[in-house]
Amino acid sequence: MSRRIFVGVFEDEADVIAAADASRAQGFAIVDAFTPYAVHGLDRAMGLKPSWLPWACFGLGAAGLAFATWFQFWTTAVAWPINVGGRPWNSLPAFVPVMFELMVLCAGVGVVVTFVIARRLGPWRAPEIPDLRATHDRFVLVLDGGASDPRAVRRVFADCRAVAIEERDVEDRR
Amino acid sequence: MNGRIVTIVLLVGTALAGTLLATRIGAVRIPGNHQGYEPAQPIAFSHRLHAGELQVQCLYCHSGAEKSRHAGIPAAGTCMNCHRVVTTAFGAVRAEDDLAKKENRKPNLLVSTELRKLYDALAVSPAGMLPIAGREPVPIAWTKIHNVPDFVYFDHRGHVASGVTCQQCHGPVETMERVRQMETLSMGWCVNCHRQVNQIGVAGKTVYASIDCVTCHY
Amino acid sequence: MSEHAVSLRAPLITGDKSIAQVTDDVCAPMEGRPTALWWGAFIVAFAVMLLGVAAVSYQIATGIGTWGVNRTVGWAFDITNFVFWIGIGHAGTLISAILFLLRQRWRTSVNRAAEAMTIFAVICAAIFPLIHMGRPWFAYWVLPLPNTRGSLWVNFRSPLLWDVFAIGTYFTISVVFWYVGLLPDLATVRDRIKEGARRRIFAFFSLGWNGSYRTWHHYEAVYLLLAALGTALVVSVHSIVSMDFATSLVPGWHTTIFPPYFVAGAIFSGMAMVLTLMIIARKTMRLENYITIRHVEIMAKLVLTTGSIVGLAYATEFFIAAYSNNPYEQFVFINRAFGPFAWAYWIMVSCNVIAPQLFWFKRVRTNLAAVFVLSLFVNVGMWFERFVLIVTSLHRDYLPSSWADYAPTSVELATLAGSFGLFFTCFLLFCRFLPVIAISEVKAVVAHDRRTFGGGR
Amino acid sequence: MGTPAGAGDRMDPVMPKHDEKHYWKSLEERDGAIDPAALPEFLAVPSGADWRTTRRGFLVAAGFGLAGTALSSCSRAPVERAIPFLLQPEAVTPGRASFYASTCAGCSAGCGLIVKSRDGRPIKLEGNPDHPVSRGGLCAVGQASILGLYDSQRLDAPTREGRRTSWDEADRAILSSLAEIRQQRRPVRFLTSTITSPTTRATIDAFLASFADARHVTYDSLSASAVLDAHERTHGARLLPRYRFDRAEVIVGVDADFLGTWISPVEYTAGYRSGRTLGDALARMSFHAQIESRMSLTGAKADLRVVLAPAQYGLLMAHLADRVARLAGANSPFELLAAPPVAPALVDTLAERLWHAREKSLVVCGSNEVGLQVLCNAINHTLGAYGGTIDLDRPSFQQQGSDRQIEELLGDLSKGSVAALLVAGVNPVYELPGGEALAQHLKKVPLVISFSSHLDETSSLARFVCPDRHYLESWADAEPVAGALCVTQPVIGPIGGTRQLIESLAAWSGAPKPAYELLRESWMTRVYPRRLADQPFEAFWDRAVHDGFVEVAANAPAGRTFAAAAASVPAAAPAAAGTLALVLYPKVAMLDGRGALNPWLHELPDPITKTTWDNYACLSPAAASALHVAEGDIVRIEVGGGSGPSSAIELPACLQPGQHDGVVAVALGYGRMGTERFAKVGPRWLEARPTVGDDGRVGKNAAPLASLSDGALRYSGAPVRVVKTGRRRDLAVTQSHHYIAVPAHLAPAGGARRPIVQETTLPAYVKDPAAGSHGHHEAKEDLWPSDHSYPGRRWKMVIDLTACTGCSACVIACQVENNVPVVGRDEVRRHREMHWMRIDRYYADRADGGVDVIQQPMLCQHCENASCETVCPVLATVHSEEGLNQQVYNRCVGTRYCANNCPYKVRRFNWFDYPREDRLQHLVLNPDVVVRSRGVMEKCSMCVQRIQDAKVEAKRQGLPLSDGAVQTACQQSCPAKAITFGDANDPESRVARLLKDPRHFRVLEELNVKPSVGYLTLIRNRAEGEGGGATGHE
Repeated sequence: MSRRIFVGVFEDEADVIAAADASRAQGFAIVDAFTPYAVHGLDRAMGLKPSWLPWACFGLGAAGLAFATWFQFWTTAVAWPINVGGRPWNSLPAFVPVMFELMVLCAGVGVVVTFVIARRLGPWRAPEIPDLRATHDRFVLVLDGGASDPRAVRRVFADCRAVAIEERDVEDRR
Repeated sequence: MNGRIVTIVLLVGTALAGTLLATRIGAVRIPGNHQGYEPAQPIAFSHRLHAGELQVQCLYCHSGAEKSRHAGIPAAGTCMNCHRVVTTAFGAVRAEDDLAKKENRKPNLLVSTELRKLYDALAVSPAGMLPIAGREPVPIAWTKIHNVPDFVYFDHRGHVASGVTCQQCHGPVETMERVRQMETLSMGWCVNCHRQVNQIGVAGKTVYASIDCVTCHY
Repeated sequence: MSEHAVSLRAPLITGDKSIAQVTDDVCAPMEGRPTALWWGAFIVAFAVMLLGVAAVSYQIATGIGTWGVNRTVGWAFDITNFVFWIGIGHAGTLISAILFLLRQRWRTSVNRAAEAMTIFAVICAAIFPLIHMGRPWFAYWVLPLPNTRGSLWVNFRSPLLWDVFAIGTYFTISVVFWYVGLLPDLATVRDRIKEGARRRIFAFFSLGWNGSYRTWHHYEAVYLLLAALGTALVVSVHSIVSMDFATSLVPGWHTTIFPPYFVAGAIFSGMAMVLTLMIIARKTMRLENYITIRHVEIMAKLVLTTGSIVGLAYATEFFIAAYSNNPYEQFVFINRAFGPFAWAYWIMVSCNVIAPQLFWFKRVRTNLAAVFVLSLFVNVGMWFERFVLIVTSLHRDYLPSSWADYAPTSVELATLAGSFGLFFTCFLLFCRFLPVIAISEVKAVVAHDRRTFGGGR
Repeated sequence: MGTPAGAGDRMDPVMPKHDEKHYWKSLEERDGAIDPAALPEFLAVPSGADWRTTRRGFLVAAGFGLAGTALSSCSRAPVERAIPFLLQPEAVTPGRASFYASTCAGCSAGCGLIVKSRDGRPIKLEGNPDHPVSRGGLCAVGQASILGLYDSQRLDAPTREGRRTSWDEADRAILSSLAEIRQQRRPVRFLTSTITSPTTRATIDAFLASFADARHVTYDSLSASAVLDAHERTHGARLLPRYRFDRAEVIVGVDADFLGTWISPVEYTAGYRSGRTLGDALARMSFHAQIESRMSLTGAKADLRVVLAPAQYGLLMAHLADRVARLAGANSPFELLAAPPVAPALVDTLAERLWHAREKSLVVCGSNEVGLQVLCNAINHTLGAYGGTIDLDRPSFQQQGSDRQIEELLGDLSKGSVAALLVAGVNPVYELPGGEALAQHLKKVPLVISFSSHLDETSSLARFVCPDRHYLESWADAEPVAGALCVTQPVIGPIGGTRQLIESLAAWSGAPKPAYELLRESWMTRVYPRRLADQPFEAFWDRAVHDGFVEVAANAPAGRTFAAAAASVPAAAPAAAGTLALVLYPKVAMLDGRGALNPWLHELPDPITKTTWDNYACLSPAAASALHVAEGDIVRIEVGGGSGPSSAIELPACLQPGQHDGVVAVALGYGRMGTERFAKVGPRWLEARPTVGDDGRVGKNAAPLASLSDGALRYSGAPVRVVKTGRRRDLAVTQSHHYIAVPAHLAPAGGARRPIVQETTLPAYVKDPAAGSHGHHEAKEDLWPSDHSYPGRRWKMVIDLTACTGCSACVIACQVENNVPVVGRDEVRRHREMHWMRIDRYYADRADGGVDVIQQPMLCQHCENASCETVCPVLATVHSEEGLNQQVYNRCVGTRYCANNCPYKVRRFNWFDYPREDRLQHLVLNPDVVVRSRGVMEKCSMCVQRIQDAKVEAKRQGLPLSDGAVQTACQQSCPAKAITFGDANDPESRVARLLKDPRHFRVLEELNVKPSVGYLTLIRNRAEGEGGGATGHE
């Protein structure tokens, strides 16, 4: 089944922010916005919650740290204790560097992978992009046309100096 | 559409590869591990017969194991201790005797093909075991089965002295027609045994088996 | 707050660029044919790299003996080059990560190139620990892999092993950070191309990026996190590298000040290398409006600061030795300054400590030619710092009976040259095929400038 | 025995094979070979198809790849054959070493040997502890002599006119020409070096007896002829007394390097050391003064060293004789004497010390001037040394050469009157001055037969070469000291078709017999009658062969009483202006050149100069600066007019502290024919430089600079001109900084001299046995928990610096035992020598301008807190539970981090795969030690292979491991017994006792690495605080 969306194309970040604000005020459902760079303030305008990725990062880091700690202790003091230069079986201070590095590695790589998966990015994904110039110099706001009245939407976009406004039917992927 | 065909073809291929792997799974091993090595020997000597049926002690032939780091392969002379008189299977001799009695003639000397190789090596004639003039004895080139790398120094003495049985490392040789490497002979295999015996001892008595590097590497 | 501070200044990006122009300008070098200059540089770099490859193959086939090292001086060029390149590798992550956290918006013009430089430098660095082994074909033994040796693992007490993890992590995170930064720009480039293999390649690597703001929203978070981790790494990696020496008992190596001293030195050398490259890049790739004199000046200031820190470290070493009254320690430092390798020591001091002091003068900081030359001096000086540290400490340690001298062989020289060849080969390819400036970030800056200073609509 | 030896190799699976590395590589290659095979499928798939398929494609590829790899891993390693004996010999158990007593023929000293034979191959020579002469020690030359056995360039058949021939043909030809000479009654001369073998001497005599005019001429290229001649004068018998250093309390050596190279160094060292034993119950410390012009090993050890020009020895000894005579109350042999060349007080001290210890004091003189030796005898007589420290009743036969005889012979040869010349054991064309002339004269001799085992300067001129056997292939005997009969037995079947000298002679005397029978018969008739205890011959013989020696009655000319010969002061010729006095000396390793074909000996650093692979012109630093010569500058040494090549050689200069400023010293024994072989020694790579010189040989022959006139072969004193040539040749030195103090301009305040060696004087020691100690830095507090205790055995080593002379026997012993490769001159020059055991030689300047020498053996210290271990990333070097620092070659990846971090710099890295050119020499490799491949670190293992063997053997016999059951190679060979090794946890062990000795200290103890190797303070017998010694003033 297909559904209807409104696509508004703007030339300046200020306009798209205004449009987003107005749309929220009007109660239009904002599907998404497409911008060439991370426009500051648009998140507030769209009413997005802060990202949850830092938590994922923290968890992964902790896991890495725990593994490194256990593994080093196990190999040197449990699996095969070998007298290396008279150092104690469990030379914890010597393990710190590797502990730290593995923590950072897991946290860093982990969070990126999580991000890629969470945002459904992937090497073979065809970009679903409403206007090719969205990665160049245009700012695009997409509204869900389900409930709202087309004329009202057009008016809001026009007020915010949209350079192009169109209605489209797209495959519903939900 | 065309993609689908390719997909099917490749699925089949994968299945094929899978089965192939499954059949050879037993053979998957780290390079250098020759477990199961079972080469043919210049003389088809049967440990099953000698060590198994006839109960010849291992150390009777491999006497080096007691006093040297190498168990050693017996000199042809050692074989002659018995094979001076035994030239072929007992059954064959018995049959020949009966036959001879029937045909009332002197039973003639039977020599098994394998033992002939031994006599040839020593350049002696089976009849009377006298050296054959103008024939040079040629040593027998056996194929080593239990090889460890050159940087490993294994010493039989210590193991025999502390009561480790030959079978523990060489497997049930007395049941083997042709000898076969039973264990991996990998470092882990050695070390783990050394660790183990320090806990449970060997044949009841407590032993100490070092796992220092220099126990084997120097 | 920092935005406010910046806003008082002149715009970072000159030439009153529109967002659209940014894309066009940055993508221009990628889309046009390579210039004769580029080809010339590339051929030279590639040839030198091949020379290095030859030298290394010969050494691996024949033995470490093809180097000048001996029973007393076990390390020389190999580890010197290693530490040198690791040091170079620091600027990228520093600029991207630390300056990002510090909201230094000027970084946007240089961070992409700096990060790329980091990655190539780390690649060059990573080669040396590998080839300095007597039996490189067993290099994988330094990794804790399951094995049939009664599970004989690795020696986690060895600083060399810490290096393996430090370098590995640093490399991985740097690559990831760089790639994440590239994502939006790859998409931009992708959408500028209509058809063909290049489009498919960019499509592949841009992971279907579509500028969705919801993605941007998480993207910002990830970038921030990576910056934070990267910052920690910048500090940790060279600290750990320094422990190769600091945790030994070789007089001259066994010093507590090494970690901070090394980190400062690394940033110092890294910045110098960035300067060297940027000054060339802005000329050859007509990016004057993006890499402005102001950028250069800021970096010059950084070089001055870190250079002074390094100078202080040199002094401190001497002081510690003198004050500790440990005869072995004292001797090593006297020997450094006046012994057989004094020449190397004084090259180091004049290049790393004295030369950068010229940056106190704005006239020098803002004079491109001067900055370029000085940055070269620093690069040379920092290489000699490592050489002095390693060779002069080793060649005369505890027992006078085993004192020995050291002289590099042709093979070592070729290997060093080769590493530069590799570095520049990679960098030239990067300039040719990827946006050397973070387009999306610069756009943000441009937009910001326009808001603050207005500008023709 | 030849075949079993061969069989043994193949029998032995742990015999180090050189293709070890290749074996592993081939595995790598095989794995590598599979993946590419799999790749094409992988790459083929994506083309055309879209991405969805490629992932599966990858799976398929991976699947096949994996399967392929798996299959490939099933393939076998190269098949190894095991070839047992056909008939097992009684004595040989494969893999088990057997030991045979024998006698060393490295020189004529006749030290006792225990030959270690493995699977029929002799692989190591050790000293025989019970031997009456050597008492268990064995010098470097002796240790190395085993390599000569496996020298593939030995002649393996007789040659005639340089072409190889059969023994029968050679015998026929020789017999016919001998018969001719016999009936023409023409003169025959048999030229040999000292022969201590009664059997051989008898055989030669018997052979010569059949000729009308035949004489056996003996000479020694390192001649002590003057000693014998002097005794002929003073005691009426031409014999060499046996010097009993063990009995001496005061020793004055004049130019006699008796610890290094003079007559019988091992015997003398053992005696000398037993006279300098501290610590335990009997504490004896002899006083040793050395008067010499160059720095010799003996001088380096002396308590008092007087540096004097060779020309002044006579005057000094005259003064000594004079003083001693006065003290004895006799009237001086001299009316008036020129002023002594040294401070008169010094002469007085020496004389008084000698007199004070009369009958226990000894003066030895190494000069070859009869006059000096007569003086020496006079002094010794006055001191009552004869019968005490000098034994004439059981004299030594270790040197019998007569310079007068050889001089006569050379005369005859130049006249061309000699019809047949048989040469055995000597190489006169090379060794004697005027070799070229001799070479010409030899051409005039109709029949020249050489018994040399190589083609050397002389044998290459001989009509027949009948190669003698290596002594390890021979049956022989020796009587180095009257009454001590030693047996040499073969330990391997002859390699190549050689024939023993006595066999050849027997054949030519018409009674061909194998050496074994000749020997037994000779013993039956000559030795058996002299037996001390009555026993049947068989028992007597077997005992002798088993022990390697037997003590019998000495039937030497009984030492006569002293008849004062006219002792005259040899005239000291004033040195002409601008000339230096030439001193030719033998090196510890090279001696007269008999070691010149042995790479081990070439690479053995000279104990004093630490230089390898060359001889050089030693100049004192002052003399060098006067000539504007720096180390390595090539100088031209001209004798007389400097005309003619024979009287001038060019050598690199070597600065030698402690040498007389008026002297240039050059080592003999270099530049020998046959050293061309060393062109191939060492790794070959881009910047490698050859080991041999421009003339293709190692070093230059200095013998032509010596002189043979009026009955004396003179090595020293000749005035020479030394000219700088302007060319350079860096010497391959293993030690580039020679002083224990750091360079003055780099020295931190107070830290100039490093506390590496603790030394003190005897009086200080008597007061406080711990004197000279720098204080012990035992760490009280430890940062780490004490996780590591050593409940079982704890191997430790203690080295007595007072006993160690630096003779370097241990270095070679270690090299042989542990398969240490030879790396060649260029590698040594680059500081890449591989010796596990090195001897650090330090100079220390003294207030009075003299220089002290310190010898410190340095090997892996097996630290408890080893700094090398912590830094190895792959656990290739870790600690054993018996306290050993283990180096696991096969785990090493070669980062060299451990070597950098070793404060003692005792780790050695395999920079290359070191070529062993002579395949035959693989047979000398010790099968119990891995031959290390390229790229791995190695170092002293405390002969862990011996430890393991002893442990297993003890376990096998169910006995405890007794103290001394394990001896390291260095310890075993040490003639001075300076090294003690054992289990420190056994309170009864010798090492445990020495660890408690107050003299015990450890090098760099302050680093708290806790070494397992300790040292005992170096003690010099000097007045407290006094540097001792003096320098002669012109």
